[in-house]
Order: sequence, then structure tokens, then C-alpha cells
Amino acid sequence: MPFREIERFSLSYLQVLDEKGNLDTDLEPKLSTDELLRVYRAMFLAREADQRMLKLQRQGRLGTFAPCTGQEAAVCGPTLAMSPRDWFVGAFRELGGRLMRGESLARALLYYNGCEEGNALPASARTLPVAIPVGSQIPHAVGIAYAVKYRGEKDTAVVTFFGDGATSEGDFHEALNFASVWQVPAVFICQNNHWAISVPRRMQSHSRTLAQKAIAYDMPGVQVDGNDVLAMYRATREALDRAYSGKGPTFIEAVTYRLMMHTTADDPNKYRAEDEVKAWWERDPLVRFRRYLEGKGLWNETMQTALAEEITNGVEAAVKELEGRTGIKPDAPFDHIFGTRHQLIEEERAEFLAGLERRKEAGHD
Amino acid sequence: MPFREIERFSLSYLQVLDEKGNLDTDLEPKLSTDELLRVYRAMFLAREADQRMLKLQRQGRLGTFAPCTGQEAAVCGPTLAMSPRDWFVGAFRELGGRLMRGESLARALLYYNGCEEGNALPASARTLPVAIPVGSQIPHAVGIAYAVKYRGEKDTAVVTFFGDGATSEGDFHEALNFASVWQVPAVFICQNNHWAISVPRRMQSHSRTLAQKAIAYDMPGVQVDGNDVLAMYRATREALDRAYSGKGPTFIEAVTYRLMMHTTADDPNKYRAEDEVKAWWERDPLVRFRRYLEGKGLWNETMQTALAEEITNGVEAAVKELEGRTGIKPDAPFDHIFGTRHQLIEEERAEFLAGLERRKEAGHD
Amino acid sequence: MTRLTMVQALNLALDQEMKRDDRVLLLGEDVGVDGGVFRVTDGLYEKYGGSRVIDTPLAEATILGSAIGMGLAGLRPVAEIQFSGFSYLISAQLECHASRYRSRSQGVWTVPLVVRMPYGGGVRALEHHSESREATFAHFPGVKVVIPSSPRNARALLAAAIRDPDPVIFMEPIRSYRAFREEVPDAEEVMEIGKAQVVQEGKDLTVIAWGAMMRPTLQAATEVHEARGAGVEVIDLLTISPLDVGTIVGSVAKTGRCVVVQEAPRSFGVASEIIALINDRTLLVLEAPVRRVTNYDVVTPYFGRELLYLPDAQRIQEAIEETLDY
Amino acid sequence: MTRLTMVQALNLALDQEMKRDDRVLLLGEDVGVDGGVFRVTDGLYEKYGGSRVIDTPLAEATILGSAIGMGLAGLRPVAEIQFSGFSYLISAQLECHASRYRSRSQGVWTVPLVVRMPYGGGVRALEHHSESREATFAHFPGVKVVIPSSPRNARALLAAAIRDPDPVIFMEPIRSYRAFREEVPDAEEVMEIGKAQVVQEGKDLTVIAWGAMMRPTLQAATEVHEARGAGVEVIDLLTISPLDVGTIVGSVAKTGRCVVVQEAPRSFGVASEIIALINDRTLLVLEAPVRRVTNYDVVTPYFGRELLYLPDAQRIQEAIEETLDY
Ligand SMILES: Cc1ncc(C[n+]2csc(CCOP(=O)(O)OP(=O)(O)O)c2C)c(N)n1
Ligand SMILES: Cc1ncc(C[n+]2csc(CCOP(=O)(O)OP(=O)(O)O)c2C)c(N)n1
Ligand SMILES: [Mg+2]
Ligand SMILES: [Mg+2]
Repeated sequence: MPFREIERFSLSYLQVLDEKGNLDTDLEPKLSTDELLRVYRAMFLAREADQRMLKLQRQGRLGTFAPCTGQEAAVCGPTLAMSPRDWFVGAFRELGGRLMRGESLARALLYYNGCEEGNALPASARTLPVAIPVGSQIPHAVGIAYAVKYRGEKDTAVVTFFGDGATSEGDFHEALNFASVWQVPAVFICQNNHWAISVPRRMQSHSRTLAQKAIAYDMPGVQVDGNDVLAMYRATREALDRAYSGKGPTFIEAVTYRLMMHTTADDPNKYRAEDEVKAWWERDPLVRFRRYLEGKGLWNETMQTALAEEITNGVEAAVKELEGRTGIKPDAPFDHIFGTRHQLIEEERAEFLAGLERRKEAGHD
Repeated sequence: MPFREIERFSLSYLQVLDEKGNLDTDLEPKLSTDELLRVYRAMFLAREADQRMLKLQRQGRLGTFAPCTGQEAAVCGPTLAMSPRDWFVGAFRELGGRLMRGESLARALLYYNGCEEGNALPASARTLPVAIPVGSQIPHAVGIAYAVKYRGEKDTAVVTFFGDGATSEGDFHEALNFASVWQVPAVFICQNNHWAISVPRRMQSHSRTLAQKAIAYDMPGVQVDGNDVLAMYRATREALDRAYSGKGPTFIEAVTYRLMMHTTADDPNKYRAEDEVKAWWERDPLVRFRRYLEGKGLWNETMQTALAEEITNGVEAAVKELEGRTGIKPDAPFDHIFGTRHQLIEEERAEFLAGLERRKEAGHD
Repeated sequence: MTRLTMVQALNLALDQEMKRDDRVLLLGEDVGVDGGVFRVTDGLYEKYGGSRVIDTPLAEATILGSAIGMGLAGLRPVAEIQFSGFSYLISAQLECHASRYRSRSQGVWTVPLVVRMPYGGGVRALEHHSESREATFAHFPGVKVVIPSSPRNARALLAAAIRDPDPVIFMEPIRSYRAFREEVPDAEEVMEIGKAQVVQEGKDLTVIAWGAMMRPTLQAATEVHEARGAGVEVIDLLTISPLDVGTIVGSVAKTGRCVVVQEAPRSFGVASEIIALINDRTLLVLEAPVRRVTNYDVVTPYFGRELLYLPDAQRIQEAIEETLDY
Repeated sequence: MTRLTMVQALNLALDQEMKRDDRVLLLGEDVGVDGGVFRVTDGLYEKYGGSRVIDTPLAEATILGSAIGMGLAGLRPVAEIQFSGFSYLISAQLECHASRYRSRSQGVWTVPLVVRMPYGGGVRALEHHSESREATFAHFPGVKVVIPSSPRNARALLAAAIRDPDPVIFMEPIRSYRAFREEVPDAEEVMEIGKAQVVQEGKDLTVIAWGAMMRPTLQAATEVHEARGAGVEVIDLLTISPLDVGTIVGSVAKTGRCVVVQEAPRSFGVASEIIALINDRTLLVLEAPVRRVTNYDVVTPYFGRELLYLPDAQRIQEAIEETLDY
């Protein structure tokens, strides 16, 4: 159009350690050995847990779950950057991050085995339970960030994770708008894993990047190599620092890939090509990061073997814990429907328990 | 951030005839005298209707309505660009445009007097009824545009209007995303009148412009002087041509101002300064356009007086028609609840009518 | 003691709760400088500032969604939805989250919040500004639904809702906002959520109503009493969910006859649930079917026809008399 | 005639209607290449192409919102909401527009569309994947709500819904998707919306159920018959709104005893409305209170506890026997 230009916008991309192992030392974050090994360990644990959980699920010993394989860097990198004061508001595909936040694998397994008890991590961990309705947790993050700002809590921010599919939901848009208007300490991390079940990224949005959606809110936005844990750490670190210093929210698009099925109920062969998947296995975030650690002399085959064994044992212990637990309280739903007592609810509880009793007597179930 | 730039975006502004009457002849649309006078007339009628309706409302002879004074160019300009094949999907503040689409003032008054009959413009007019839930009509426009594309209807597009406040709703975002993914012939016209009831534009979104929201969808977007009817015509014309030729949707931000109250139930003195309102009266779209017509020798005082008289008479006739109408069918809601007949509904209708009958007999009401 | 309208009484409750507890904050469209389109939040922006009386962008889902976040973080947000006709936009956040965080986390996470919304017809309003859809919210487990009927109980119930540990949908009858005044004590007053109130005792028939239907109901009860001396017991539901079974069933067990007055369309409304409760627990004492006086199963007509559809004192009176005569 | 699962029968209905009328198109998440997460739309993308079987972006409100636009423009969209647990996102478009265009415009604008959604529990699914909230939609005037219970009626009702001039919420019981097969004629079959079906006659008691509750209900009815020879009449509701008063009331007037089986939480559910209808029209023939067998007023628990909460054949049988013995 022959009209007068009034605004310009630009969008950047961040990669620190590329697929071939090339490192941009200017951008390399200064992380201690402890930190580097902590995040590697978490990524590896998440990967192993996926494998084991898939087997359990196939054997009918676990319910449906959403594997995170391929996205370990995109979730664990940001989580490493977070302090325990920060809030973790996730979706349903961030096992590695949740485990770093103090969740135990045994508890996660309990959740995937159909028990609310699996969500009962103490509130002090500032890690919300899994949120299944796509995008619906993003407004919660904004509200929490508002509370942080309202109370003047120092060095505290809220990090929320969601998928590429979530960017299509109204909740995403409304929440980013609120966050920007309110200038709250929030970091929005979009896990662009290229698929929302069977719908590819390009059918989810006609925009060239997802990061550019931040422009709609005049919010800083950046596209990051989501399989590069150093880049993800760095982008989140900067976003958190901005948040801590009162400069408002940031949007991060992590470009990554869901290497496995959407959930254990899904068959990706129906909708995507082997080749594409293979190409992304070449960019495996774990392999890339392990080489980096090895290059730094921080990691070797022996350590890897030891870690693998330790994690296998840990996972087995968690499965044992899961399967060894004794009875859940059948009427817990009545305990947790309201914070106050009501005659109607208590009468229904009594009816429910009497029914259970009759069954027991009759020898049913 | 020291990151690699990957994308650039730019945003333009369109003005053809500025506040001082300066005309950019390169951009001036080629409109016939008929067209110019048609749109002036519509703008003037809308303005006059507001005045008269306000009086009626204050006298208790009309229900709540949303005056459009100040926004005549932003609505009538686009409507002039539309053909009868195009669909008009409005919100609640586009009286001038609706009248141009074949709505009669008498019918509009009936609507504002609490009768659904006021919405019963034939479907062939391709003008949807007023939509009150903010932003909710935008998805309808996209669905209609999909139907147009699906059927391969030639030279047909859908134009939808909504306010600055509407851009905050999830419906806005979802609809623009769908439109862009589907590349349907739709034109989104945001009436940025600077206020959503008492909430100013800058508290609605932290973005510098509303037009830049189009970048989130890689949709062409432009900011236009909404008080410049020639610019509004031109921007819409180009967007329609793009739509007709299969190039997809366009987003237009019309920068204008709501000169009167939000609705007749609102008191703007509570939240905005006289000065601001005065400054915008200086940019009155009617005055600007009348000068342009006069400059072209197409308009003069005599014509203005004649038009004023004609319109006053027309408005009075419409009021007479409204107030002279005899009884509405009391049970019409039962006729139009479903397109099929159901025992439950018919029994309720009978009960309703019997109750009315009893009241009549008892001399009530 | 001052004679206040419901709008003033609600304003008083908000003011007192905000003074008492700085975790309480308000958010919504036009609740700030404008004081709310009905003036319920008038003066609070000036008193407590823009960070506690928040004019939000125009997006209901995220008004609730961010309030949920505030609640999770320990604040006590009071969200306003400008008209209940737009409250369907909050359904998902309400059902999927507000109502579930407690059970989902076995009590670790709770969402103490209030959603205030004006509802109901009879004020010549535009489309979407006159519905009464309390049943929709009441069917969501984990949500409390409260509807005051007078300035005094509005004030005391709003205070209770704000202090309640659960999400409370607080529906305010527009028609009663300014229709009458009532003495409201200056000192704090907090009513218990989950309790109905017998506002008038009687032995011959029970009428159950709530919200704006209370006034025509009381009028009808008086007329029936004057016309034929019948003792009509009138129950003001006040809490729609969870229902106060004890009070409802106790009264009907005594009178054996019952009329329920509901502003909403008939089917799948609150009246049906009351009838089901009576059926469950005290059917055999009934000497007549429970009568429902309701709107019909049609889209609420625009105000040109609206009054023909809303229950009024005359329809209520007819139903009472027919039930007495049954 | 082929023996089909419900999933296959629904697929057949879609295929036949799409073949018959090119105004019919499908839209939703994963309905295209993937064939729907339950495979209901399997093969249709390949057959009718991406412009008639549309994989939409992930946004339920606009799946319905754009379907409304398509309906207004004369198409006959069939939208899929992937699970009814996410259907609250469509509430606003449904209540504010789909249900109202007809009345708003006095019949000038209509919205013929179907919203399909799998619903209900019992399949060890994740949170939000097991609710049954038909009452929420049924309370919106202007919306029809249909729930099939078997492959054959699923197919015939879906065809009817697609041809219906009004918005139809079509809820598909997940538990019945593949649980059993039934003969489904190859030739078109269209059932009338608004009609319940007496699937088994009996003179002693009426049981009313719908959706996935039909199978345990029939099992319970058989067991009661075998145990004590009682004649249990079983009604499959099929249409939830508008309810088929005639069939319901006719049956109860005959048997004098009634049990209603509802998968949803008890309060403010469909069972209450049925009880209210019975109260209105045939109360005095009742020889016992109508029994409700329902879930409880709690958030549907995760699958670890779910089966304790859903009505099953044993609970239904107990309720039938108690009602017979009353
Ligand atoms: C509101 C809502 N709609 C639909 C679903 C069903 N569903 C679960 S995950 C998913 C795709 C999500 O895609 P994305 O946001 O990219 O996250 P990813 O699964 O790739 O991690 C869908 C459609 C849901 N959980 N919530
Ligand atoms: C969903 C919804 N929420 C709230 C309202 C009440 N309301 C009516 S108009 C309005 C402001 C609209 O602002 P804008 O979109 O800028 O349009 P304008 O009124 O300025 O033309 C509000 C909040 C509504 N009609 N719909
Ligand atoms: Mg994804
Ligand atoms: Mg505006």
C-alpha cells in the first residue's frame, strides 16, 4: 500500500549451541557445574521416565499420559533459570520441569494412575497441578503475577508453559493482553513442538513465527532454539531478570519437536511422516547437551552409565511405591468439594458410604 | 537482546483528507457524485437520528441505544465501498451503515423500542442484526466468509465492525486467526473510538496501535484516519479487492472518537475530560467531508437546508410509524423458538395465552 | 443504621471488606473510575486506588482466569461481570478450574473468589441484559451460587461470599438494585452461605422464591392472606447451591403444599431441583402437586414483550390459590 | 445391514449426509487427516477433501462461532468438540447466538448446525474427559440436545440432527463408542428429534435413562424381572431438550412408579426436570417417590475412584427394587 509507514517491529532468534555442536561463546550462559549437571540429569530422567511409563501404560498399569521426549531442553532450561520463589504454571507435557520443581516421580505416577493425590505437592513449591484444557492455565499465571506485583514480592516471577496449539485459544490472547496492560512479572513460554495432536504448526496459525504474536501486545518476544538448553536457559534468565526489575512480561517461542505420540492414546503414523520425525531425532536436545558437557570435561561414559543405572533404579522404586500403596479414601471427593460443610453434601456422602458398605457385605467389587 | 534478527514488520497509516481540509490527490478515491452524496447523506442522517433518538429516549419513548455520533465516516465510508453481495456483520454502533444497507429508520426504532421485529430485515440484504456481546460477531463473519469461499461466490466478501474494546476478547483473536489460516474474504474494521465505556484505549491494550495486532496473524493491517471518509472508503475498497481476488483477509483500524455517551444509560462526565471531547469535535467527520464536497462544488447551503428538512421529516415519519404501530403478537416467542413443533412448547404457549386471556377478562393490564 | 438501596448496601459490603482485609481487591470492566455501570463500586477506586480496584480490559474469561490466579496466590479477588448475559464466557474457567482446584489438589490449592454479576429482567434493558441463569452455575459442583433479595441480606451475603473459602457466584437482581430501601446496620453483618430464610411463617402453603421474585411473591402471599386468611409460609432461598435441604423440606413437610417461583425459563431450572428434593424426602405429605411459576421455555423476549413472560404477583397469586384449592 | 459400533454408525451417518447434501461440512480439531481422536470422521477427509472436512485451529469458541456464520450463510456445518469437558468454551456463542438468531430475527436468520461431542465416564480417561453435563445445554432455550445410546439410533439421530433447522447439541457417550455392535441398515434412517423411545414395555415401574446409562439400566431391568417377575418399562430419552412429555408422563401414569438414571451429578440435572414434569402432570398416581440414581454433587473424581461414583446396574437395581417395595 502506498501509505505512510508509522511503526516498525523486529523479531530475533536465539541459539547458543547449534545442532552441530558449535557454541556461541558470547551468548553462552555462565552456569556452574552443579547447575549444568542438574539440568542434564533432569532431562535424562524425563526421557527415561517416558520410556518406562509408556511400557507401564501399554501393560495397563498406568493411564493415558503425554510424553515429553524431545522437549526436555525447552522445559528444563527455563526451570533451571527459575528460583524456588518463582511460580511454575505448566500444561501437561513438562514432566522434566515438574521433577526439577520438587515433584516426585512416584507422585506423578499416582496422578497418571487416576488419583488426585498425585497433584498434592505442597503449595509452598509454587508449582500448580497439570492443566489439561489447552491454554487455560495462562490467565492463572497472569493473576498470580498480579498478586506478586501487588504484594511487592521481590525477585519473584511466574513462568507459564503451553503449546503451539494453545496460541489459538482466546485464553492465550486475553492473558497476554492483561499481562502487558498490567506489566506483571510473567514469562510466557510457548513449546512450539510443531504439532497439536494431528494439526501441524502451519495450520494452527498463518504467521511465520509464533514469537511475533507478542507484537500484538507490544511485549518483548523472541524465538529460541528449543532443543538448545543453553539458549532456553539464557532467554528465560533474561526474561526473569526483566520481570524482577519491574519491566513486565516476555514471550518466548521455543522451537522444538514432539518426538513421540501426542498421548498414549494417539497414533502419529496417521498424520505425520517418518522423515520429519527422523530429522528431529537428529536434533535431539539430550545428545547435543551431553556432547557439550563432554567437551567441557564435565561428563563421560562412566558417569553416563552410573546415571542411567541410578535413574533406572529410581524409576523402578517409584513404580514400586505406586503399586505398593494401599487403599485410597473412597469418599475423598466429598472432603474436597467445599471448604465448608453442607447438609446436602454430607447426606450424599452418607448415602455413598452406605452403598459401598452394602456392596462389601454382598461381596461385590 | 543481542540476538539475530529474523523478521521485520512494518505498519502504515492512511489519511486522504486531513483535519484542515488538505487533500492528498494521489490517494483520493474516484467516486461519482452520486456516491459522494449518498455517503454524505447517510452520515448526516445518522447524526440527526442520534439527536432525535436521544430526545425520545429521554422522554421515555425509546429504550437504551448506543449513539454513533463522531463515527459516521468510519462506518459509512466502508459501507459505501461494499456491494449488496457483500455481507455486513456489525456490532451495535453502526446506524449509518445499517441505514445504507437498506435498513429503515422505522425498523431501527422498533428494535430500540424492544421489539425483535426491528431485526427482521430480509436475509437477502445480507446484513446481520445488531450483536451486543462484544466481539462475538467476528467469528460469524469468518464463518460466512468461509461459506463464500467454499461456494466460490464471485466478488463477495464479508465486512465486520467492532470496537477497540472488542480487540481484548478471545473471540477477536480466534476469529482473526481462523480467517488468516483459512484465507477467507473478510475485512475486519475496528472502530477505535478511544473508549470502551469508561476504559480508555491505552488501558485496553498496551500496544502502540491496534492495527499491529494483525501482525500476529501475518494479516495485512493498516491504521486509518477514521474521521476521513475518503480514507475509510479507500482502505476498505483495497481490502475488498484483495478479498475478491482470493488474497485473504485484511484488518483496518479506524482511529475515530465516540463524541457522545456510550449508551443513553452512561454518563461520560464521570470518566473523561471535556477538553478531550472538544478536541475531537474539531475533527468532526461531517464538517470535514462537507467542506470537501463544497470545495468540489457538489454541495452548498441551500442543498444542506433542503437535506436537513428532508431528513427531519423522514425521522419524524419514522417516529410516527413506530408509535402508530398496532399490537405485537404476544406469543411470537413461541413461534420462533424452534423451526419444528414440540408438545412441550405448545403446551406452554397455551398456558401463556390462557393466562393473558384471564387477565383481559379480569380487566388487568 | 441507614436506609440503603441494594446498590448502596453492596457498596458498603465491599468497602468494609476492603478496609478489613487488604487481600480483597476488585476487578472488572468499568469498576474503577466509573464506579461500575450500576455504581456498585462507586468511590472505591478513589479510596483504594487503581491497583485494588482494577479496570480490566474487556475480556470476561480472563477476568475470571486472572482472579483464579490471584486466589491461588492468596488474594481474595471480587470480579464483576458487567451483566450475567455475558457470563457464559467465564463458564470454562469456572467449570474447569475455579470449581476444581480444591478437589484436584486434595485441598492444597483453593480459589477463594467472588464473581458478582447483575442479572434478571424487568428493567427495559437491551438483549442479553435480562436473563436469569442461576441453574447453569448451580449444576457445576464446587461452585456456590448466592442470590440476595434485599439491601440488608445483599450486604451480609456479599461479606460472607468474600470471606468464603470457595468460589462464589454472586448474582444481583438488577430489578432490586434501586427499587426499595432497607435499614442496614453500620456494623459488620455476615450471613451464613448455604442457609435459606423463612421470611414469613404460615401453615397452609410454602412459597419458595429468590432474588427479584421475592417482592412479587411477598405481595401475592399478602393478597392471598387478605383474600382468604390462608397462612402462606415464604422462603427466600438466598443460596442456590448448595441448597438448604433442611429448611425447604421442613417447611413443606409442615404445610403439605408448595409453589416455587422462578424468573428463569421453566425447564432444567432451580424450581425443578426443589421439586426433586421434595419428591425425594417428603412426597407423601404433598396434598397437591408443587406448582412452578416461571418464565417459559423461550428465548427471553426483548422488553416490548418481556413483562408478559416474567412471573408477577398475579401469576403467583393464582398459583397459590389453585394449590390451596387443589 | 451390517453390525456396526457406534463410532462406525456415526461415521456412516456423516458420510451419507455429506453425500446427500453438499452444504454439509465438518469442522473441528483433528477431524481431518487424523479422522478424529475417536475416529468418528475417519476416511471422510480423504473422500470429501480438506475444504469439507476442516481441521481447525485449536479454539472451541470459534469452532462454534464460525459454524454459526456458515449456518447463517446457508451451509449445514457439523462441528466437533473433541471432548465435552471443553465445551464450556462454546457456551457464550451457543447461548448468545446459536440459540437466538431465530428468535432475534423473527425467523429471518436461522442457524442449522450440529455440535457433536463425546461425553461421559467409565473409560479411565484424564481429568475433564468424563463429565456429563447435558443439563447445562438443555437449560438454554432454542437449543436442542440429543443423546443417542446405540449404534442404530446414533446413526438415525445424527442424520436427523444434520437435517434439523435448529442448533443441535449431539452428545455421544464415549463408553458406548465401541462397547457393542448393532445391526444398522445400509439405507438412510432418520429418527424424529423430540421423541423418547419405550425400549421395553412393563406395567409395574418406569425407568428413564439415556446415553451410556441405557446398558446398565437394561441389565438392571432384566435382573429385577428375573428375580421377581416385575414388569419394568424402560424409556430411552434420546432427546433431552425439548423433552418428550407425552411419552414420559404416559408411562408413569400407567406404572405409578419411576426411577431416573442420570450419569451427571445429582443436583440441577435432567432427572430433576423429569421429576418436575411428573409432579406437574401425574403426581397423584405416584405410589412411591421417583428415585434418582445419579452421580453425587462432587467434582467427578479421576478414574481411580470414578467407578464408585457412576451409577451402575447394581445401584439401579437397588433403586428399582426399593421403589417397587415402597
Ligand atoms: C480446550 C481444549 N481443547 C481440546 C483439548 C484436547 N487436546 C489436548 S492436547 C491438544 C493439542 C495441544 O496442542 P499444543 O498446545 O500444541 O500442545 P502439545 O500437545 O503439542 O504439547 C488437544 C486438542 C484440550 N485438552 N483442551
Ligand atoms: C462480552 C461483553 N461484555 C461486556 C459488555 C458490556 N459492554 C457493552 S459495550 C462495552 C464496551 C465496548 O467497547 P468497544 O468495543 O470499544 O465498542 P464501543 O462501545 O466503543 O463502540 C461493554 C463493556 C458486552 N456488551 N459484551
Ligand atoms: Mg504442540
Ligand atoms: Mg470503543
